[in-house]
Amino acid sequence: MTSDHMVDAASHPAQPGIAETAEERVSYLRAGHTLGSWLFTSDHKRIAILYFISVTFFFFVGGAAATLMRADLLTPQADLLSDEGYNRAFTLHGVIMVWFFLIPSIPNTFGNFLVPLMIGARDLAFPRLNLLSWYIYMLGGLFTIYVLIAGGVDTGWTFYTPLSSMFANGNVVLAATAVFIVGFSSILTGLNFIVTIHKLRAPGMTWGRLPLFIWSLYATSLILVLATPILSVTLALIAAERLFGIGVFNPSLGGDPLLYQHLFWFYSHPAVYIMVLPALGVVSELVAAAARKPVFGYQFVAGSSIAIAAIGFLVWGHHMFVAGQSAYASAIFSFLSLAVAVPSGIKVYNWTATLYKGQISLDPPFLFAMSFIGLFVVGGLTGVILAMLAVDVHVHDTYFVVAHFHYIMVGGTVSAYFGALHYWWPKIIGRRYSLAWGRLSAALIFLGFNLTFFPQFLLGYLGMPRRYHVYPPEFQVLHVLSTAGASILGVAYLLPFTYLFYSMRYGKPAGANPWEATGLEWSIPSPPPKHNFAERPTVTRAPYDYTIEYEESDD
Amino acid sequence: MTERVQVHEPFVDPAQQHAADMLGMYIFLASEIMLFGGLFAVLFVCRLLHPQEIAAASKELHLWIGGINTAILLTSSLAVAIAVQLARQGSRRAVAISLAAAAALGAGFLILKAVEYRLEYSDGLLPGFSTASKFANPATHLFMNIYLIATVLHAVHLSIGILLLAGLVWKLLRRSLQVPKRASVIAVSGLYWHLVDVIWIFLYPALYLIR
Amino acid sequence: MNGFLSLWPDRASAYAAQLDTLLAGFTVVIVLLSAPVFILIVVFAIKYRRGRPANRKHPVTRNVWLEISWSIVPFVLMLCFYVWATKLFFDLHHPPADALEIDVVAKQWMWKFQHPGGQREINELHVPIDQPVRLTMASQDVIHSLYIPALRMKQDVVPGRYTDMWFKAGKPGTYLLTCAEFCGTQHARMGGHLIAMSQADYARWLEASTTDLTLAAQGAELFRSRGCSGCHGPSATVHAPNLAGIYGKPVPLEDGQVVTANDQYIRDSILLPQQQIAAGYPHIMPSFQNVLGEDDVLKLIAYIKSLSDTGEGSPNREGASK
Amino acid sequence: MHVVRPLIFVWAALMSLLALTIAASFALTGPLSLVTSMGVATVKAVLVYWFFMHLREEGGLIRLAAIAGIAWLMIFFFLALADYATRSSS
Repeated sequence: MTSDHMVDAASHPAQPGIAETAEERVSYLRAGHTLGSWLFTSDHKRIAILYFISVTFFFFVGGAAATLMRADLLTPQADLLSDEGYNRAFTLHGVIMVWFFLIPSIPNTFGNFLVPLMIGARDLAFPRLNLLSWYIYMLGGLFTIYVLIAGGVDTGWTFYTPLSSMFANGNVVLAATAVFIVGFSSILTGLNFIVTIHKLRAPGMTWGRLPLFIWSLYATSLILVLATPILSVTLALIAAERLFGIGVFNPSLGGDPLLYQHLFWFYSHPAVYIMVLPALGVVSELVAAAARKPVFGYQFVAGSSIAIAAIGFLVWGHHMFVAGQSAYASAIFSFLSLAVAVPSGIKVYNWTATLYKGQISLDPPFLFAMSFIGLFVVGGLTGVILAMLAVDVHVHDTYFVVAHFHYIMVGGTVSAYFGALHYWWPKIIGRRYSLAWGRLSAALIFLGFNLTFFPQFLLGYLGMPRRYHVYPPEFQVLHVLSTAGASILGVAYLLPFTYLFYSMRYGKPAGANPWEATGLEWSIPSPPPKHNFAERPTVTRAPYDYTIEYEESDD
Repeated sequence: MTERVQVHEPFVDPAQQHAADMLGMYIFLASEIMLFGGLFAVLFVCRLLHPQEIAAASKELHLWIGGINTAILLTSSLAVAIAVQLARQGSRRAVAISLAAAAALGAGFLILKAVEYRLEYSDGLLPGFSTASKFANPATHLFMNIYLIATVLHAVHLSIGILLLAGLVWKLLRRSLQVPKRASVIAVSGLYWHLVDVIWIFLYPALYLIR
Repeated sequence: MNGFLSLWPDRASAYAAQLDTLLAGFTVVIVLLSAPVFILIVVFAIKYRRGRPANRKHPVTRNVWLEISWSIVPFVLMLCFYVWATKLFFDLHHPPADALEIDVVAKQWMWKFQHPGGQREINELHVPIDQPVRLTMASQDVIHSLYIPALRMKQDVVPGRYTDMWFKAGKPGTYLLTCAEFCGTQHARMGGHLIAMSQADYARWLEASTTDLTLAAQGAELFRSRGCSGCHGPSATVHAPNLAGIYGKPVPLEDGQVVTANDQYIRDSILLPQQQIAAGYPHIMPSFQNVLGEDDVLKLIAYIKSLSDTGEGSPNREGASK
Repeated sequence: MHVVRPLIFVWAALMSLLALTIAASFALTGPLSLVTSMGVATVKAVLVYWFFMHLREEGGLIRLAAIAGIAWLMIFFFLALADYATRSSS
């Protein structure tokens, strides 16, 4: 394709958009504009865009299920959804949000886009494997959509046995297949990242100079590779149990239902860190750029990512304190769960210290980062409450838990996702968006989120079990507050997609480094050229090498 | 038919590419270990819950067929290891022969395994398939189910390995794979074969030798 | 309860008050730990706002001792609460010996309760106050979880085994009782009430809902009608263990292990008789898996318990001695 | 042949270990049997990894990747065992 040809095809001349820039003309976005050039690309940047589109789609599908649930919860009776309908709504909400949005969200979009750019590589180590991983993801996605159309599944995203293996009447096997398939996409992505980070760093890009986002993705990839296969085999056993009655999880055939929970949480607890570690990495990047200062205690922040990934494997039993697990095992798991709070705490305190004597900007990405820190602190500390044995006995499986993990995953990961989107959007697309609208949506998301989920802590302590759509009337006020918050949140999540989309044509060209940030990705044009770097970069400086103004001082 | 050492897009030199391929394969193998590890965990927990019944069921398995199969796989691994060494020296025909031998041994394993399933079927050991089951006890059924799942999953992996080796032999014979330039491809594929062997090394005692 | 808006759940026991104290104490600690973050972020964002003149001299970019101290100090603080919470948790797992024993059977989607006197109720549990109550719980189908928020307690009810839970209600009243583990279509409707009554009221309630037979006597009835007595009875010709006095005693097994004849062992012997066979007996006992429900098995256990004269278990069960 | 000979020694060792583990299965029962058979299997796996799978000639990173899977699996086994071994039967 010649670039002249692309100008004609890519934009309609009648629109008064800002004309295509020289950078755009040679960028990866214009390197081929047929559908095939996108669907068969092995360019990590284009695969990132493919993921971005598909992940966003599933975010809104999962969000639609949540909307139905929150609407149904307005009243203590079941007036919008039937029992079955509600059960299917929360199961699909969980399955889609966990495996089709949260797990791939930051790694597969921003990770794919940024890993090679940040370490100075041409692409990921195995570009075709990367594309294959997207196709596997889409195949799993198609299965999920089919499950949705075929009537859904009603086991909860946790697929607990023997409910899922013997009693549930939804499409359990199909749903398990969908998750099984998407697991391989995770494994391949993790593998690709690990090899890339080890083997394709530019000369001079030592481990001590890696951006913290890369450190966190590295930790995430370790979990992806080592935990996901356990989920795969567990889901295969569920399917075999349901289809052939093999009995592994069926007590009347000599099996043990708790064994399922051990296997499931051995994957699914580390999976929580798959969801939140990339977000922690994003926030480290954003905080440094916001303060124009090196991240306080780089080594501790980098090391804590690895520590979280490692300790995260040792704590799964805290999901089973009341499940009939031995009390001694529970005591061990409770202790280890407290230990995992230490590296998380290090990150939060270090970010706060980074802001000290910084040049703090309140542009949209940084607002998202700061709201992340606040929400993550609340989510993390309520997690410590849940790790306390006797307290968990009361609040386990209540709205307290629901609120806790939404603070981590929605308040945390989704805020970081939007933060990353607002931070790297000018790099990805090459255009600036409206900062005022960005600030507004950051504020709305923060407000809507807290209004939605803070009342749920109270509901949980009051004794409102999760997965209930019929509840005692004294809980209604808090539920109404929560639904009101959810409606704000819903609008606030849609908002960025409007002005970001608008900026694609009408935004001002961003320039190579609109935030004046450090990092290799900002050293190349926006949007990046197809080949990333004109020549292989050599790194000679520490990360976050912002010039600190020693002289500007009068008071 | 001169071929350059192929360096794929993101790599700058063949050494880097070889290192990345090796690392990638080892990481993939780690995930395979975790996949089978889940099954081993299930097996050990069931054994812990029902030690007597599972030992009794294990005694019914054909220990000697399993033993011969173990020997076959170990020998096939030797053939693959030799093939890698020969590939580094560049003897194309010898590499093809030893890889073909390994693949043939793998096929032999599968045939013997099929014979074994057939015997177990007629013994009434295979639950769900046999008409008259030999076992009254659910725990022994459970063990046979796990046995079936683990060995079938292993056989699937082995079949993939056989296809992989056969593909390499084909390419070697057609000279579309050159040694020693691309010996790395054979080394990396060999890793997968050895892992399938290692998994069997653990499956054999874990299934057949429970006493 | 039943107010327009409640912000703190009912407390039906002294344990609930203890737990609330623990939580309140811990909340104070986490507020102390997190307040600096919230306050400092806001203060820094204002004070060091970009473009605003401020003293930005000598910013630090690392301080290992500071970092170590803010890792260790919160952890040590939390450890104190860990010890406290774990102690409470272990108390929950050690029921007093004199507890009133009530059997619970969960099934999709109801709770069935069996009192030692043979009284049975569904979705309502009447208990006396100031007396420890121990629930032995079984599930007929999937995993359920008995949750009584006013007691701050829940325990999953797992098919294939018994789990238990004990409490001592301190305040008469009607409290919510729900299922907390998702168990299928009508999960949200699987609830009822815990009715804590004064001991005199409880005695009156037992009187009013009295049945002909105690739980153990109902078990004895089953023991005959299901043919157990044919083998295990005194006049049996078949070589089967005599069950009198066996409860709570060690049983040597075929494989040389010795197990205690507790509720779980007796249950498994009835439903999965081919496992854990007592030494010296032939493998002839059929499984009652598809014949007896969990509630029936609990009755049989009550009966077998009543045959034991060692005083093991609660005195309430003893009243049913044959 | 000099590169092949050590491989054949390794193969012979593997075969003897196979014979050993089969023999042990006739002599030992219970936990002792489990420990022995898994111990022998581990030795065999180490031989395969070290000689056949080139760990002998690879650097620390590859060796780390090779043991990662097993190490993580051990975490699962030990912590799950913490539950199963201490579960009270009632």
